[in-house]
Amino acid sequence: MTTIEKVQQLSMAGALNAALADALEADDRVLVFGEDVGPLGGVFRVTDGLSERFGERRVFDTPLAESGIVGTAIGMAMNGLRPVVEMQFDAFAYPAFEQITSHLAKMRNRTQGKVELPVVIRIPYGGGIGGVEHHCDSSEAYYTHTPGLRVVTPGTPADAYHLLRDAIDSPDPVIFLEPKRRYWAKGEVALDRAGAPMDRAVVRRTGKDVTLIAYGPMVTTALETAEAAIEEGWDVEVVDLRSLSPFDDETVAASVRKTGRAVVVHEASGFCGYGAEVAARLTERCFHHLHAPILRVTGLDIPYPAPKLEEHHLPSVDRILDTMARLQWDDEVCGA
Amino acid sequence: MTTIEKVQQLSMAGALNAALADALEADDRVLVFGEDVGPLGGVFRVTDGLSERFGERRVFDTPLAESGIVGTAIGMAMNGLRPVVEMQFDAFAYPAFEQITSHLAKMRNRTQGKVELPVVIRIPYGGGIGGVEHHCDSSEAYYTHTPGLRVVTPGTPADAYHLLRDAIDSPDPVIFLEPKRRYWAKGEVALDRAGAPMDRAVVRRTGKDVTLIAYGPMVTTALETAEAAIEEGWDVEVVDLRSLSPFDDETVAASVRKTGRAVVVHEASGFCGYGAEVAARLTERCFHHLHAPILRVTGLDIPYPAPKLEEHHLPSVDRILDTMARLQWDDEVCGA
Amino acid sequence: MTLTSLPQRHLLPSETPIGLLDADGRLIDGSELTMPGDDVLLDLHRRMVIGRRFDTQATALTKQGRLAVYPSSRGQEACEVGAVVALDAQDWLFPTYRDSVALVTRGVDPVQTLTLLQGGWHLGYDPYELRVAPQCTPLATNTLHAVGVAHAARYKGEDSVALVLLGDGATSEGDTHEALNFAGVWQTPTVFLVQNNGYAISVPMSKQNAAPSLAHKGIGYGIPSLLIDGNDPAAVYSAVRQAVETARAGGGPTLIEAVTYRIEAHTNADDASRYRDSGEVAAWLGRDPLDRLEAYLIGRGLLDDARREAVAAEAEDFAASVRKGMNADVAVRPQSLFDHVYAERTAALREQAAMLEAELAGEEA
Amino acid sequence: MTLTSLPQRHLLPSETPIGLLDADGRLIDGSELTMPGDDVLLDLHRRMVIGRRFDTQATALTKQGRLAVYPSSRGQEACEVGAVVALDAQDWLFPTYRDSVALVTRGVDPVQTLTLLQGGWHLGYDPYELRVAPQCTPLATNTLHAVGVAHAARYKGEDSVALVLLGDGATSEGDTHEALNFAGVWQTPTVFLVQNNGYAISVPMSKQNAAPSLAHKGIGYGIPSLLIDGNDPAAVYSAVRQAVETARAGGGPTLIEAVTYRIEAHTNADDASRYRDSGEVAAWLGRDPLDRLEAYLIGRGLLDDARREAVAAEAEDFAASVRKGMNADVAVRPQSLFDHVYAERTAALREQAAMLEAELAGEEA
Ligand SMILES: Cc1ncc(C[n+]2csc(CCOP(=O)(O)OP(=O)(O)O)c2C)c(N)n1
Ligand SMILES: Cc1ncc(C[n+]2csc(CCOP(=O)(O)OP(=O)(O)O)c2C)c(N)n1
Ligand SMILES: [Mg+2]
Ligand SMILES: [Mg+2]
Repeated sequence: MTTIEKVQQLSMAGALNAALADALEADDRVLVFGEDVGPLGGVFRVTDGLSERFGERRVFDTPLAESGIVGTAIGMAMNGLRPVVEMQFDAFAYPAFEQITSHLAKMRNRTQGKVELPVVIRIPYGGGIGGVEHHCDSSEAYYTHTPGLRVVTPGTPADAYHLLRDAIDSPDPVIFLEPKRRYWAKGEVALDRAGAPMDRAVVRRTGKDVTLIAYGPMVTTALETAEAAIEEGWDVEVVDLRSLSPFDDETVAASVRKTGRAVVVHEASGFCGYGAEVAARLTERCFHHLHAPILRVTGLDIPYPAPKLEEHHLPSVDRILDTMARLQWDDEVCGA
Repeated sequence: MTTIEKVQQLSMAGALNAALADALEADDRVLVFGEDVGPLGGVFRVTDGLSERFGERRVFDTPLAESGIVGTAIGMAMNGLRPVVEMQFDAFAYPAFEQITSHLAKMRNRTQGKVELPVVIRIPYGGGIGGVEHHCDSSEAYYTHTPGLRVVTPGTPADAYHLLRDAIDSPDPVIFLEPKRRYWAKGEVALDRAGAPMDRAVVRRTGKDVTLIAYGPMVTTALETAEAAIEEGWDVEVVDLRSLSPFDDETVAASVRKTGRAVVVHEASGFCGYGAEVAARLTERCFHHLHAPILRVTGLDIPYPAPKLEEHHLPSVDRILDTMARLQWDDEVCGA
Repeated sequence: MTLTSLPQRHLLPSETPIGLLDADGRLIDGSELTMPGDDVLLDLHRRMVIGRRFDTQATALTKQGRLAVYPSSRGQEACEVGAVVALDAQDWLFPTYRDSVALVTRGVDPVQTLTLLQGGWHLGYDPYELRVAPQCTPLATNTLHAVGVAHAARYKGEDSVALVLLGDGATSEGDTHEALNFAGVWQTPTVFLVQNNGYAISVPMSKQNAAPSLAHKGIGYGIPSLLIDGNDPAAVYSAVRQAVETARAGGGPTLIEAVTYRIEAHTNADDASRYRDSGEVAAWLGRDPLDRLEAYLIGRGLLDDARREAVAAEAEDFAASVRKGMNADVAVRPQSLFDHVYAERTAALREQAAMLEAELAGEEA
Repeated sequence: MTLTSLPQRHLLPSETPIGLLDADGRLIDGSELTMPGDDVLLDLHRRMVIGRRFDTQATALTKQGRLAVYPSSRGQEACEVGAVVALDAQDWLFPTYRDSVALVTRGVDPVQTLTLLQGGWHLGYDPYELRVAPQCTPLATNTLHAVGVAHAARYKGEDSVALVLLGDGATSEGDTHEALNFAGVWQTPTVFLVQNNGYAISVPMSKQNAAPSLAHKGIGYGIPSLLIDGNDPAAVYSAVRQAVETARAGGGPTLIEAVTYRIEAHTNADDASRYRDSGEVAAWLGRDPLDRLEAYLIGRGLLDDARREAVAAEAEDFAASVRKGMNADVAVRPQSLFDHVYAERTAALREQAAMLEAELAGEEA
């Protein structure tokens, strides 16, 4: 249990900052680097004050090259360090795709476990902030489809702290996706190491009629939807996945078997998006408990739109409710 | 209908070569370039003889840089040409990921249709040839999740010819995935422009009990499975998707509604693989026709293994049959 | 053996930036660069005044919430204007997000220029109309597009040249390397103009590159390079013009590094005080590109008060038209989301369009 | 102004490759490079003989189907051996797929070296044992790893240096650029050795790069560079040794281009007659690195028939042990597929492992 002093009201950015600071403090193999993460403190201020506090030897700006950042992080990890690197925005991680896919993800496997790469790649992702093109991608499916990577994403400030500490401690490489539209939302954060393990989903709200599966930026939206659904007479259970890869079948399938209905929500485009996997695997595992097909509420199958149009692209409470309404509430139920 | 001279016995590599030659002949805006595609004729000989026949102005070797190849192809297409470029092996397309994802896929959208990019990226993909690491990836899901790209893959020599001609003629950028283990298999090819449109799936074998959905290298495996299934008493319908993006819901859903059971097969790892989308969307559309959940037979959730172990990774006839056996043939059927 | 006798000499830049006008607007003797004609200098002046006014107007629009964000090029007008004026109509311009002033100098409608930053769509103008590629955000990626466009021009027998703008930070990206290499091997008519404005957001050159200069990269690709004073509009014009003419004549690419300075923060959302001294900014304000051109033109008797006022008035009118255009509400059409993903809407997009249509109808109802 | 007086002079390579021994094994007067001691030369000779024998043995194994594929480094032994002998035990070697001879020279077990090409697993040796990174196939990607390892060494206060091998073709990749840049800015103890063997599969240098030499890239990163005769084992040893010592002493990275030639096709699967003349190969056979070292050593009286025979016999024994090791059947363990994806098997992997287990049990039954 946490001592009272260790519990603080923090924004998600603040919680991430605290996690980095505590990790840097705890282990001098931890280095933090990337574009503008030094004196500026990152464009989202997640690394604010760290280079001043820990010195530019441990927290530093790199030349502007994402493949270079990830590639050198791989080398440093090979040689015993624990790099935590930042990609400035989601789409700017793409130049590092080869290093991530062919090396970071595979090194342990190639070397039969001889070389492990405890690298964390922090990527602010998603939209909803009025960002211009290339600043709002949700790229999780590219990483979750790549065996060897862990992919996690916090939905709350508390999880931001815990998951980032866990990610830094992980012997596996972790793609750490930060929902940038939630950077400024505050919550209570216990600055300790208690809490759910990194690879477990958490039920954020219990309910009996339908399971709403969300992660990252959509956790808040899902909880809002659950409140709004009361009026429709639906008791919604909200599951926050936290770990996108590996997937916590146990927790999520248990919820879906209980409710018999599920909707999965994410910002990324639907086609071959992460929700497809969630729907497919839960259907495999819970088929005879389902009253209706598992439905998805996702971004449209379009490139992320310009600021003035993004509201039409992103899953909203209304769109999720509309989708829930299609879960065949009145049908003759069978197979349950 | 085709004239008799136009029908030839060709390997898939030969059919692709014929398609390139005919496209180069038909339109001098078509250029073919990449690593070793000139005098060598490509490491798989798909461009054999083309630089000699059409000159090194039209068919040429580039410096060794995949982002450079795709990036300059984008520029050439902006300026009115129709580049057909080769990535030497699947994993070696990753350095071009940013150009593909942030530019090739999005240019039409960004420019409200003013700039279109009729670029074809040919990528030999998949395993089964005893290739060492990085030579056997199945990377289709990275591309199919990216709106703005068309992704097609032939399962037969005839389709190789037709789909490549169509891809080159397409006003949209096309990721053209070539199943390298099928390069040498021969078939009858009509060197004309008749046949199914590029974005339609084709039923390769009709059956009434279960729909087996495959593409690229797995089409042959699926047809073999269908033959083997006769012994089990299952009449298997085989659908060859051909176009992975967009997906032909109409053809595939019709088959699944008819059979009430479906298995989707691919070489890529299952987690967040293409099959997840197929299963999820067909379940959404055909839920009440399904006797069992749609199952997937895919590569394991591991990095592509070394040659001596690949047989355990790849979907085999036996593994597909085992999976079909789990389609609840004896259960009380409901919801159909 | 002297440096100039070496076969590689022409590929190396000078040790220090060369120019035509010093910081006080005095003619530099014996420059390797050719002084542009008076008409060109007056044209540069007029466009720089308009460009700067446009830039301050855009910054003001961010304060009023009319623009989501604006990356100012204040202090870089010699590059923004000099380079563009050196192009001919058939040439191509490949700008970055920072180069809005280059766009309006090229003649792109200012309101269309700002569409991206206003948030109505990713691009407001037709790239083919004036041969201006979309302003590029993913750094360095457009260097390759410029090489491709230039290569296609030669393939088609056209004599157009592609000029690509990039920043000091962007030179670190792999794509810059690949583009220079393709251009060198293929001898494409491409001009690379690096605006070295001292910073990549907060990161100074010392953390970005250890070469004697960025222009020293040229020799690694067999590309002749020039290191010039990027706050000297005459020098920028002259260097780019020379490179464009060389390229047009079949002489291949040139790499130009123009040393300049970003007076404002990276964008209006950035706080430059976190990483640099105001003293540094002040020093660079003393090397203002517009002041120096004015000093020279006045000294030469080419610019008098009347002309200055006329130009200022024109710039004010321009700013007013920008304000007017930007104050008009942007009509966004939700259905347009589905129109340009592919040449034709796919079945799935038609479904999604119908869903959105129904939602919007429901909201209205 | 003379070239040598320029501050940038030390960053530029010579105009033509420098060496210590000419093609006939005669000492070159006044070379900038330092001649290694006799013991080193004899060691180089012995290892080159063994290396070459290993290489022919590996090629022979492809014909017997014992290796899936083998990229020969025949003709490049001066680089493969000279560079590795120049390293100390605490240094790191980052090889490519072509550098199997470098591995065995470093002391990696030859059978473990060939595991990758035999198809049993992606890697057969422990990279930490002799500080040899996995042989890298995705071109140029390991240049960055070498910079990272070197940077970490300095961070930890170790004096080890990382040597990375790459080919002429690999220099075109963006990663090479990023690695050189990071190394230059961070001043990491990294030595980049480009084996310019004339081809990237079928693509000759003329289609790859337009620079006076690949070593001319160094100056663009502030990295001193050397252009050397890559068929001169003394020169390769000396240049790499000097670069390693500089790096160890805190003097930062060096870029070395060694001009050599790939005598065999790209791999046994390639047909080089499609893209080059046999005359070209013949000419390079006349510049054989081993012949030239032997000629020199014999001339100096350091190598006599007895020693030659002893070395040849040692090489034969080595080849015999390779044959023996490779003829043993590789035991592959299907369950190992699931062991090294993550530190621990995930639930999904446990399910898949059980499925495979059941399948294999079914087959046996
Ligand atoms: C590939 C990529 N990585 C990161 C960014 C985020 N970013 C935008 S501007 C910028 C700095 C660019 O500096 P420079 O090239 O010097 O151009 P300047 O802004 O100074 O004009 C960064 C890091 C980006 N746009 N693209
Ligand atoms: C990123 C990447 N692209 C393409 C390839 C395929 N490929 C393997 S070796 C090779 C040629 C490499 O030439 P070079 O760098 O000169 O090395 P060499 O083989 O001559 O030793 C190519 C294109 C690859 N391995 N990695
Ligand atoms: Mg800059
Ligand atoms: Mg080579």
